[in-house]
Amino acid sequence: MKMKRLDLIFSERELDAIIKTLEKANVPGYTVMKHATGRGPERVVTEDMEFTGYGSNAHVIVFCEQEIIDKMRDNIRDDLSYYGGVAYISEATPL
Amino acid sequence: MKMKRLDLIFSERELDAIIKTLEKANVPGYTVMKHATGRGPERVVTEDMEFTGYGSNAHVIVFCEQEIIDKMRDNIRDDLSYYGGVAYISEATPL
Amino acid sequence: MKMKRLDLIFSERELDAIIKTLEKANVPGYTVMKHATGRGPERVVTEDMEFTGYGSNAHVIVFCEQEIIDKMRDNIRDDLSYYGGVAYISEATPL
Amino acid sequence: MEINPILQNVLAPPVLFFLIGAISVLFKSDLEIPAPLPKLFSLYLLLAIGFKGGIEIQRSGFTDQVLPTLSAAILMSLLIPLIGFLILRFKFDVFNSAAIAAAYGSISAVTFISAESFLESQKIAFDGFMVGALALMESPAIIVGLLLVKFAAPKNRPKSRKMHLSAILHESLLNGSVYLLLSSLIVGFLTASSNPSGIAKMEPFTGQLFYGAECFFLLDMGIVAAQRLPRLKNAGSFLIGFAIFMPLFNAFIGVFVARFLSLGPGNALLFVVLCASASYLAVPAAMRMTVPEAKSSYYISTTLGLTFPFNIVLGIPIYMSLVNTIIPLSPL
Amino acid sequence: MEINPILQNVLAPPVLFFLIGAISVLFKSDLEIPAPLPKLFSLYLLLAIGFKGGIEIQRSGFTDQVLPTLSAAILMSLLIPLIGFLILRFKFDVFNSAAIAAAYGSISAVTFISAESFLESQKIAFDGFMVGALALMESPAIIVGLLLVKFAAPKNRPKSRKMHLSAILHESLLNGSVYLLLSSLIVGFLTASSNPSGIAKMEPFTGQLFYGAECFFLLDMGIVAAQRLPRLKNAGSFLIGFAIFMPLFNAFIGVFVARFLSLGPGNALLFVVLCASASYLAVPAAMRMTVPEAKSSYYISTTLGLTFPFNIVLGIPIYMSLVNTIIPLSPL
Amino acid sequence: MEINPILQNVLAPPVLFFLIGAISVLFKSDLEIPAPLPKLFSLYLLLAIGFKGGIEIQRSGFTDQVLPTLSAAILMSLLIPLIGFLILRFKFDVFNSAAIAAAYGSISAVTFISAESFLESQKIAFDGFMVGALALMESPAIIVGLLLVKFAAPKNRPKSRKMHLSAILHESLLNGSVYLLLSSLIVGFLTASSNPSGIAKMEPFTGQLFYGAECFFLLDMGIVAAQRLPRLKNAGSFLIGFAIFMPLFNAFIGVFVARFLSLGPGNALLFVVLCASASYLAVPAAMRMTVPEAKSSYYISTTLGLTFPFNIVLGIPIYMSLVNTIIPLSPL
Ligand SMILES: Nc1ncnc2c1ncn2[C@@H]1O[C@H](COP(=O)(O)O)[C@@H](O)[C@H]1O
Ligand SMILES: Nc1ncnc2c1ncn2[C@@H]1O[C@H](COP(=O)(O)O)[C@@H](O)[C@H]1O
Ligand SMILES: Nc1ncnc2c1ncn2[C@@H]1O[C@H](COP(=O)(O)O)[C@@H](O)[C@H]1O
Ligand code: NA
Ligand code: NA
Ligand code: NA
Repeated sequence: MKMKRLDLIFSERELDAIIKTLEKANVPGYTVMKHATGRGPERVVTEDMEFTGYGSNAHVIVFCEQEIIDKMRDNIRDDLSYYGGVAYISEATPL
Repeated sequence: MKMKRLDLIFSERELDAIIKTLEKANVPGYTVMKHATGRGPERVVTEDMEFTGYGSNAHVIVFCEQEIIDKMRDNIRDDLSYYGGVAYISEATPL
Repeated sequence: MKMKRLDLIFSERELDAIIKTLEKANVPGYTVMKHATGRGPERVVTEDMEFTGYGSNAHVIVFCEQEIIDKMRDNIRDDLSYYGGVAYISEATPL
Repeated sequence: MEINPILQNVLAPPVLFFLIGAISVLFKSDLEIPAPLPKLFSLYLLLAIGFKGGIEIQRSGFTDQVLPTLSAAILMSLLIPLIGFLILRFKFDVFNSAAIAAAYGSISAVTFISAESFLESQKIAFDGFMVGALALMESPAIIVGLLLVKFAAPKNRPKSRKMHLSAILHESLLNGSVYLLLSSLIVGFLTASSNPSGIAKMEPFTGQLFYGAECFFLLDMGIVAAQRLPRLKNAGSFLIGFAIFMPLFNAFIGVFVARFLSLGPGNALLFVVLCASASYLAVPAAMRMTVPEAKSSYYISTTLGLTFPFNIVLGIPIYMSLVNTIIPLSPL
Repeated sequence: MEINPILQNVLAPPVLFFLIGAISVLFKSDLEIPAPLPKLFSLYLLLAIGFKGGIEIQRSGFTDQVLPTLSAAILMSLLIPLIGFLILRFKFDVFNSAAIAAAYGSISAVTFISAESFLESQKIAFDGFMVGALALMESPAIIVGLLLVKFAAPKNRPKSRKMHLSAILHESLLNGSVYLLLSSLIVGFLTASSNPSGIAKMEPFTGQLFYGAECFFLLDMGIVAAQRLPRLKNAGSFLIGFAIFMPLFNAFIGVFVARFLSLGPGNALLFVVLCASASYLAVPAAMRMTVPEAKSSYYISTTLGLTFPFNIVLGIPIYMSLVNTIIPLSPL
Repeated sequence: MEINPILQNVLAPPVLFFLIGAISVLFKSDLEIPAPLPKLFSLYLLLAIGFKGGIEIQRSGFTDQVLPTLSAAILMSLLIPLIGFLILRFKFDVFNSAAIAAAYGSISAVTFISAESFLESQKIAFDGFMVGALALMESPAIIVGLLLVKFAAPKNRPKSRKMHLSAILHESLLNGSVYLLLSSLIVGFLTASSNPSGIAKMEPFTGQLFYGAECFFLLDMGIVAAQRLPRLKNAGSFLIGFAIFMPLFNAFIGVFVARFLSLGPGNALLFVVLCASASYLAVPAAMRMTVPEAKSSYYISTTLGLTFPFNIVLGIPIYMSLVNTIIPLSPL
């Protein structure tokens, strides 16, 4: 079975919105890793942000079929272009 | 050199069992990230689970050769189908 | 657009050096996840290392173009062969 | 039943902080106590309550009441899951019924702590050995739950692995929270008997800090409980009713047992609260491991989302009224 | 202005620990307080200061000074961002100007706490209701900042989404830190009025522990501030000047308002410190959400990297001198 | 040597909690204190012990004993790694020998704290300046270790990078734990000399809470040590023997030095414990950085898995007997 892996990295504060988008597209599941830091074209996110009002990043992994990704592409792009963050797709084969 | 990347996501409580399986198959190494949350076909795992008796998820990454994956495929599938979780393989080239 | 995904896993204590290497190669961004544990050919890194002077691992993800990877390959290999750790490249398509 | 004790209970800091946490979820505030901070308070409370209980037991010695009370506590934690199982079987399969029943047979340490705080604010005495009952009631219900699955489940559980008795015992007796509570009790006991100066040095940590730490933890529990509540909708009205009815029913049995044991009002309340409370620490851990067929949201959402808040806010003063009504009656 | 009070302030444990943290970054020590430990102390300090403030308010009752002072506090947090905005517009676009101005109109709870510690060490009295001012000054500046964007920004913000008033109010009033402070204040008030025995039981946690926890948190704040400082270089000298000048300017207005309100020296200092401090909790959270066009490093690096250390180390004693100079003058 | 003091030591809460932690691993309980909670307690203990030590030093002033004792402490931390190196070279290469030797020349703050608790429970006096010895003994051993590598290692270390002296000094003197201990000592000193009211306000945090926090941390150390123990098997019997013999040997030298310095029994015990304990904070950090050829499991597993528990449980009372036997003898 051909499957895709979608990696999303963005600010923790947008997590609820992104998960809503995932759920609306009926993803079979997702995994969230919080407390990620990093740098993007717009911002540096460091660990000390966690206690300020700013928060750090979340890394979300979704294994799903291409068509589900197609369904949610626009919504996710929209969120990420507004608030920052990255989204990449790669191939993944179930074990 | 052609290498594979194996991503395993499952409940932290099964970590010892999975690592035993990895070691038995002689993986060259593995990386564990705990405190992952998420949703799968069976369960929602949230951060508050960490202090209840339920625990959160672990994300294990293994870079290894295909034949090692073949060796442990059945054991891992067995564990994951019993307790839940996902396992995906993708291509990876050493830097 | 063809993009690469670079996964680096190494001891947290080398994080500053690695990030300096990334910045020098002008990566468009990177993501850091700390508190990873694991085993490699040389060392076992467990959670209790976090409070000892030894520290745990960092997992760094970089999405960038092949030529940037080529620029920093030698520096990263150098750091990782001295202190331990792994680096793998895979394909990634922007969403 | 007067309304006064309920209001008085609600206006105590721990309950107020619990409500604050719950309301923050209602109002969608981004107040958050990130992991593993709740674990810190959870470990601390278990350690402190065990330590203090151990000291009290050493000080009061094994009075006549100790053995009968502890035996009755264990009996209750064996009996309640059986009753719960029979009720739940009307609606659920063997796996879910056993898992939920085990949760209600076991106990919640934080509910117990809240009851102690309630008694202290009402200046009603209670004994340290009741912590022993707390420690002893966590495990037996797990064993009953697993035995129910073993004997009542269809012979060839498709997903099942062999359930070794040793694994069952290990899960139930060596669960982190059970272990920490029991061993802190032993440390308290040993300290009191051989090293009394150690008690005074521990007092600021295990004693003075306790109430505040309890408040902080209940703030988090309020958040957790309120996040769980909406998920109960999927559980259906039967289970929602069960999550309120079962504690009341258990309390009712408990108060008569307490009367039979001639417990004073303080110990009686604690006994009743142990019967009425449900586990979200040891039992989920054990059930997930051994009965993966059961839906975890059933046993976690009911205990955390409904039974726990009900007990903290309304249950404890209700049980106190019950104790005050039933216990003074002429002996059975 | 004598040098003595500054030195005395610097030699107090909280400020010393702040400096230790900052110096550790300078010397590239690997001293680190990993997340989420700073969050623990941040939550604790908000809870404790709110709780104690609530008790004080209940005890002293609503004196004549309370209402005027709280009103003036809110007014100041509406006025300061307007002034700041006008100044910042010389160099920055509407988005950045509004976001930075909002930060300076809002407050820093830890600066307030440090001022309280300073007053205590100087044995100068102050009133609990000033915590009310702290709680009330966090949100209005956010609303002003967002309204400034709404009205002054080019009509078609390319990246913008519609800014609903409800979302603005939600961000400003239900931010985790605002919510915890305000609700702990209410818990303190209710406890003092209906359950006074609860106060003594909370005291070791919210009272005795406070000073030490403040020191520990300031150790971390020193690390954070010193890590931020170098990033200010990119901000340019205008913003660096602003980060020192604006608190002084706000303090100057504040001290005259305090005199007009006939506040005693203790309350006056706290009032001035609220005016002079800038937010790094509620405001960044709100601005990131609603004004993503603003560069976060501007409003975070200035408040955390420069204004906060300035206030903690030099500002508070300077403001005290200011209060001692201006307040005793013949009435306005 | 009587058995009594050992039993008395084992029955103190900190040691009991250490054993509880270790036993939980033995029984495979899932008790766990997740990161970064241990770091919180580790930072707290360093801060508190430094702060209290600084106060004591200011209070007692620099007596005649201070300078000779501190000098002897530094000497010991230079001498011990040399001896250790010579012994270890029988079995290990230069890299491993130097790294392990450095660990044993350095100290363990928690072992020191445990010795203080032991003295307090035995009502034996000791001086605050011994914390100065603790702070000063952490770094020199690292420098010796690195110099040993520099001069004894084959000229062309294949994996090596140039070892700059500045990097060595930085690693040894600005390691987070060394830095926090030393700077807290300075804060304590400054507070005591210029701001004595600050001491009383810190006391609940740094003083009263200390014993309980020590117990909690030792609970975790018990878990960590017991997890390390099985890995020692790979280390071989030579290293296992070394991990027990070396502390005893160092204690033996230490007690004669203490006698030569005319230290009282309390200070003498602390001095001996500093000699006998081995580092798992500063040294592993430095060795990993500068001697990557050394196998970290050797120097971490021995110090944490064997030497630390040995010292905590058996070592301290044994050293006390040693002190009581050797010190009262007629002067050297
Ligand atoms: N090229 C990249 N590779 C990996 N992570 C990235 C990259 N660009 C951005 N990120 C992550 O996305 C977050 C948000 O980026 P930004 O778009 O600057 O707001 C950063 O903090 C990084 O964690
Ligand atoms: N399609 C998926 N993509 C990413 N993570 C998943 C997916 N399905 C399940 N998971 C992860 O695996 C965990 C266990 O899933 P479950 O099989 O429901 O027990 C979830 O909590 C998720 O973290
Ligand atoms: N084959 C592998 N797959 C995944 N992670 C690895 C692998 N080898 C090493 N690592 C990670 O890299 C870290 C350092 O490895 P080492 O080279 O032994 O120092 C380990 O602790 C693991 O987290
Ligand atoms: Na029960
Ligand atoms: Na302000
Ligand atoms: Na030593």
